[in-house]
Amino acid sequence: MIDKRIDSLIDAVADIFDGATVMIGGFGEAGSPIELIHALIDQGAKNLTVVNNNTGSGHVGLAALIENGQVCKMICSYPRTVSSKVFPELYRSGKIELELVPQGTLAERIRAGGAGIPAFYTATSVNTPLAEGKEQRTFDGRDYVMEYGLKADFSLIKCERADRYGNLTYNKTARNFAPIMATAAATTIVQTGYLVEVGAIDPEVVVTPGIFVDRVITIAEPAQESKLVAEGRIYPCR
Amino acid sequence: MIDKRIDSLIDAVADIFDGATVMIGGFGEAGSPIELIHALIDQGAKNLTVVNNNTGSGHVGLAALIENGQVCKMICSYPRTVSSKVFPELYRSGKIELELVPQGTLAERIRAGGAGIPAFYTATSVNTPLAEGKEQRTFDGRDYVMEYGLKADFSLIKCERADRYGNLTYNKTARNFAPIMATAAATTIVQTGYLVEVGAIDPEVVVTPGIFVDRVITIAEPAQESKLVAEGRIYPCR
Amino acid sequence: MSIVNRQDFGWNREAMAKRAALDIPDGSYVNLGIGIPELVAQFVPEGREVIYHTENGLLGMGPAPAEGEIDPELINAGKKAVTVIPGGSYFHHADSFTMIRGQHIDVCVLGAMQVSEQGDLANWSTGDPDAIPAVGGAMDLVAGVKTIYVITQHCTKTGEPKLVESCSYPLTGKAVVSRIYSDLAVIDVTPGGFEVVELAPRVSFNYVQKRTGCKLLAGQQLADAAK
Amino acid sequence: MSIVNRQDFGWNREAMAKRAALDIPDGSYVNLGIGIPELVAQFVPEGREVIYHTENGLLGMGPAPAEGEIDPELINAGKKAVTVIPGGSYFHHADSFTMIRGQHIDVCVLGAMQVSEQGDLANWSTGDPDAIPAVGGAMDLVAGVKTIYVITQHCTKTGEPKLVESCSYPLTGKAVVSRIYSDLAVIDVTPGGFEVVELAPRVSFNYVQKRTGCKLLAGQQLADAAK
Repeated sequence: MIDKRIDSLIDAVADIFDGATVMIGGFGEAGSPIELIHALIDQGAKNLTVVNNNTGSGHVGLAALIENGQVCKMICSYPRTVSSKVFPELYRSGKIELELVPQGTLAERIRAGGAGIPAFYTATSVNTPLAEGKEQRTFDGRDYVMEYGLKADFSLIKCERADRYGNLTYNKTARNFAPIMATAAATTIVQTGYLVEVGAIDPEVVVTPGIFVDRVITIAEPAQESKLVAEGRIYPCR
Repeated sequence: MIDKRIDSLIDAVADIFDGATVMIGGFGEAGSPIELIHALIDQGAKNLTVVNNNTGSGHVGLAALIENGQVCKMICSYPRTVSSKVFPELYRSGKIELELVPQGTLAERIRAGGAGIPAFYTATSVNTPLAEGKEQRTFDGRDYVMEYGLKADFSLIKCERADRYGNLTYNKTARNFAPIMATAAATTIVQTGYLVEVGAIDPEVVVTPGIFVDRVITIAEPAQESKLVAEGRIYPCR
Repeated sequence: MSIVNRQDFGWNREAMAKRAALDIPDGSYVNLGIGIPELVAQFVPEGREVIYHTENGLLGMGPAPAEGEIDPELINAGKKAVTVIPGGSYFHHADSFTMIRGQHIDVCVLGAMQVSEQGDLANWSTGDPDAIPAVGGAMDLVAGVKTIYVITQHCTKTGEPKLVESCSYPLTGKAVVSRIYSDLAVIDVTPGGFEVVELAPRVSFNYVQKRTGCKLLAGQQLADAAK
Repeated sequence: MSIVNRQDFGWNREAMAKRAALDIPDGSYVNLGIGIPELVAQFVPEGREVIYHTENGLLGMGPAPAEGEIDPELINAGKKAVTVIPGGSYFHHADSFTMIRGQHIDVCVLGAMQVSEQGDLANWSTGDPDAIPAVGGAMDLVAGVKTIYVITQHCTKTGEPKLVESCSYPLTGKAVVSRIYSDLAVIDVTPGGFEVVELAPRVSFNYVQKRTGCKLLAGQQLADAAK
C-alpha cells in the first residue's frame, strides 16, 4: 500500500544529514513550510546548502535556520530582506556563502534538475557580472550562458491539500517554487493544511502528482511568518 | 478589451502562410484539433513543416493535410500508423521529409522553444542512430546530446473549456502536447468545446493561461477522428 | 522446434507477464510498454499497490473500460482506451517526460527485438531502409527509468535468437536492460554477461543456451534449485 | 536646485506613472517593477484592458485588497498583498518565467539606478563590496520581455545624473531599455543616443540636458510642439 503520511515532524525530517542540499519552498512567507523548517532546527543538521528565493524574515523560519548556524551556503535570487539582518551579518563576516542566481534562472535550474536536464542555455545575465565565469554561446545571433540543472537531497514544501499518494494542490501564490522543488529532490517532504481521501482531488487539477512526493505531514494551522515577525518571536525560544 | 474569440474557421487559420511551421496538438486522435486542420486544408497553405507526435489516421485530419500535399516536412516521434498509408507512401517516394525525434525530446524541445531556452542537454538517444550528427557532452560522467528548442509560427490545439482571455482547460489525456505547443508558437489558435465567461475557470485550475493564446473558436461538437476513419471518410470529400 | 506439448513447456504470454509482475515492488511507479508488457498490470500480486504511468499524460492508469464507457480522450501510449484510478492525475507531455527523464519512474517493462549481453536494447527499428522509422518514447524510457525489464519471446518467429552478443539492429539504448523475461527463462544482465536465474517449466539450461546468441551463465538460484 | 515651485515643475511620482500608462497598449500583458512602476496600473486609460503579471506566479493581478481581506498567500513580487481579477491564473515559478524568458510578456516597467545611452540598464547593485547582492527577477525580465520601459527620477538624491554615457554600476542587461519616463522628460533610446520626445511641464530641454550625463537629441515631437 502506498501511504506517504507521516505523523510527527521529528520523523518527517529525521534523515536530513549534515552537508545535505535542501530546497525550501516559498517566496517570502507565501508557501514557506515554517513548521518543517522549525523541525529541521530542532533536528540540528549542519553545513546545509539551502535553496530558496530569499533568506527569511525576523528570527523565525528560514532566518532562524540560518541564525542557528546550520546553513553554510545559500543559493538564492534575493537575499536582502527589510525585516532580517541575520543573513547580511553572517555574509559580511564571511560565515555563510552565497550563490546569487537570477530568479528565473533559479526556477529553470530547479526544473531542469527535476527533469533530467543537466544543463541549458539562457540569455538571462549575459553581459552582467553574474555571467562571469559561465560558458557563453551564440545561437541564432544572440548570446546565451550555460546554466546547470540543480538537484537536492531534500525538498521541504508546503501545500494546501494532499492525499496519501502525495498528490498536491496549492493555495494562490504560495505555489511558487514548490512544484518544481518537489521534482528536483531525492526526498520531498510536504506539510499540508488538509489531508484528503485518495480520489478527492480531481485528476485534472492535481498540481504535483504523487510520484514526486515522499512524505506528507498535516499541519492544520500553520504559523504565519509575518505575524511571528511582527510579534518579535524568536525560534527556538531562548 | 481583450477578446480572442473568433467566429469562423476560415478566419481562424486565414494567415497561415506557405512555408510556415505549424505545431498541431494531439496524441493520435486525443486532442487533435480536427476542425482546425480541415480548415487549414480548405485554406490551402503549402510547404508546411508540421510538428505532431504522429502522422494521422485514415484520410481525415492530419493524414488528410499530408495527403493533400501541403506538408513538406514532419517533425514527429512515431510516424507509423496502422490505419494510414498516407505518410509512408509519400515518405518512401521521397515526397515528404521526416525529422524523427524521441517523444520526450520532442516535448522538451517544444517546451524549451516556448520558454526562451535555445538548447539543452538530454541523455535520450545517446549511443543510438538518432544521436548521429548531434553535439555530445559529458556531465558528471554521463553522456548527453544537445537538442535545440523548437518554435512554430502557428499552433493549432484543441481544449475543453476556454474564456475570451484565452484561459484553457483540457479533457483527460487530450491535454498531451497542447499546453507546451501553446507556448511555443507566435500565434496559437484554439478550438474549444465550451466557451465560458471570464471568471468561470478557477484561477487555480487554469492549465494554459491566456497569455499563450491568440484565437479561440468554439466547436461545440467536434468530429471524432476514429469514427470518421471507421466510416471510411475522406477529407475533403471528393 | 520443440516436440513436447507447448502447454506444458515454457511460459506463454500471460505467464511471462505474471512472472515479471512478481518483481514489481509494492509502491512502485511503473511504465508498461505496448504488447505483452501491458499484461503485467493484471498480475500484480495481492497486497501490492502499483501506480501506472502512461507517457501521454496520465499517472494512475486503470484497466480498460467497459464497452460502453470508452472515452476517446482517455487513452494510453498504445492509443488504447483506459481508465483512471482514484488518485490519478493528468499532465502535459513535458511534465510527463519530466517523470521519465528525471528518473522518477521506478520500473519500465518493454518489448525487445534484440538484447545484448551488455544490456543494450534494440526495440525500435530493424534498420531496413524501406521501413518507416518510428521511435515514440522508447529512447526516453530507457535513458530515464531506473530499472528496465524486457519481456520477449526468446527467439524471433524464424527462430533467430533475440539475446545476442551484440545487437545488429539500431540501438534504443546502451547498457540499459536489467532483466529479461522470455518464454524460456528469467535472465539477468550481469557484468559477466547473461545469467539465467530461473527456468520456465520443463525447460533446461541447455535448451535455452542453444537458442541464445551468446554464452549464458547459470545463476546461483539455478544451482540451489537443482539441489 | 530649481527655484520654481516644485508643484508646477516637472512630474511627480504619480504623473510619471500616468505618463507611462499612456504608452501601454490595450490588451497588453504587463509586468510592473517594485516602486513607482507599481503605480502605473492605477492610470491605465479608460477603455483599455491590461493584464498584469507578477513573477511569483500570478497572471491577472488586481489592486491591493481591502484591509480585512488580506491573504498572506496572495502577494506580488514585492511581497505586498494583492488580489486576483476574474480570468486570472496561478502557476509555478518555472511556468512564470516561461512567460518572461519566452518573450510572452509585452511590456515591463522597471526602476533604474542608471541607464546608458545605448539602453544599458543598471538597477540591481551599486557594486559596493559591502552591499548584499540581490537581483531577483530583474535580469530575467530585461532579457525576456519585448519592451522595457524605465521610470526613474532624472537624478539621484545627491544630484548625480542617472542617464549616462555608460553605466558605472554593474549591468542588469545590455541595450534593453526602450524608453525612460523621468520627472523631467520622456526620453527614447535611439541608435543615435537619448532622444527627448516630451518635456514635463515648465521643463526646458536645456534644463534636462544639464542634468543628463551625455548629449541629448531633441525629438521631432519637441520641434513640432515648439511650432
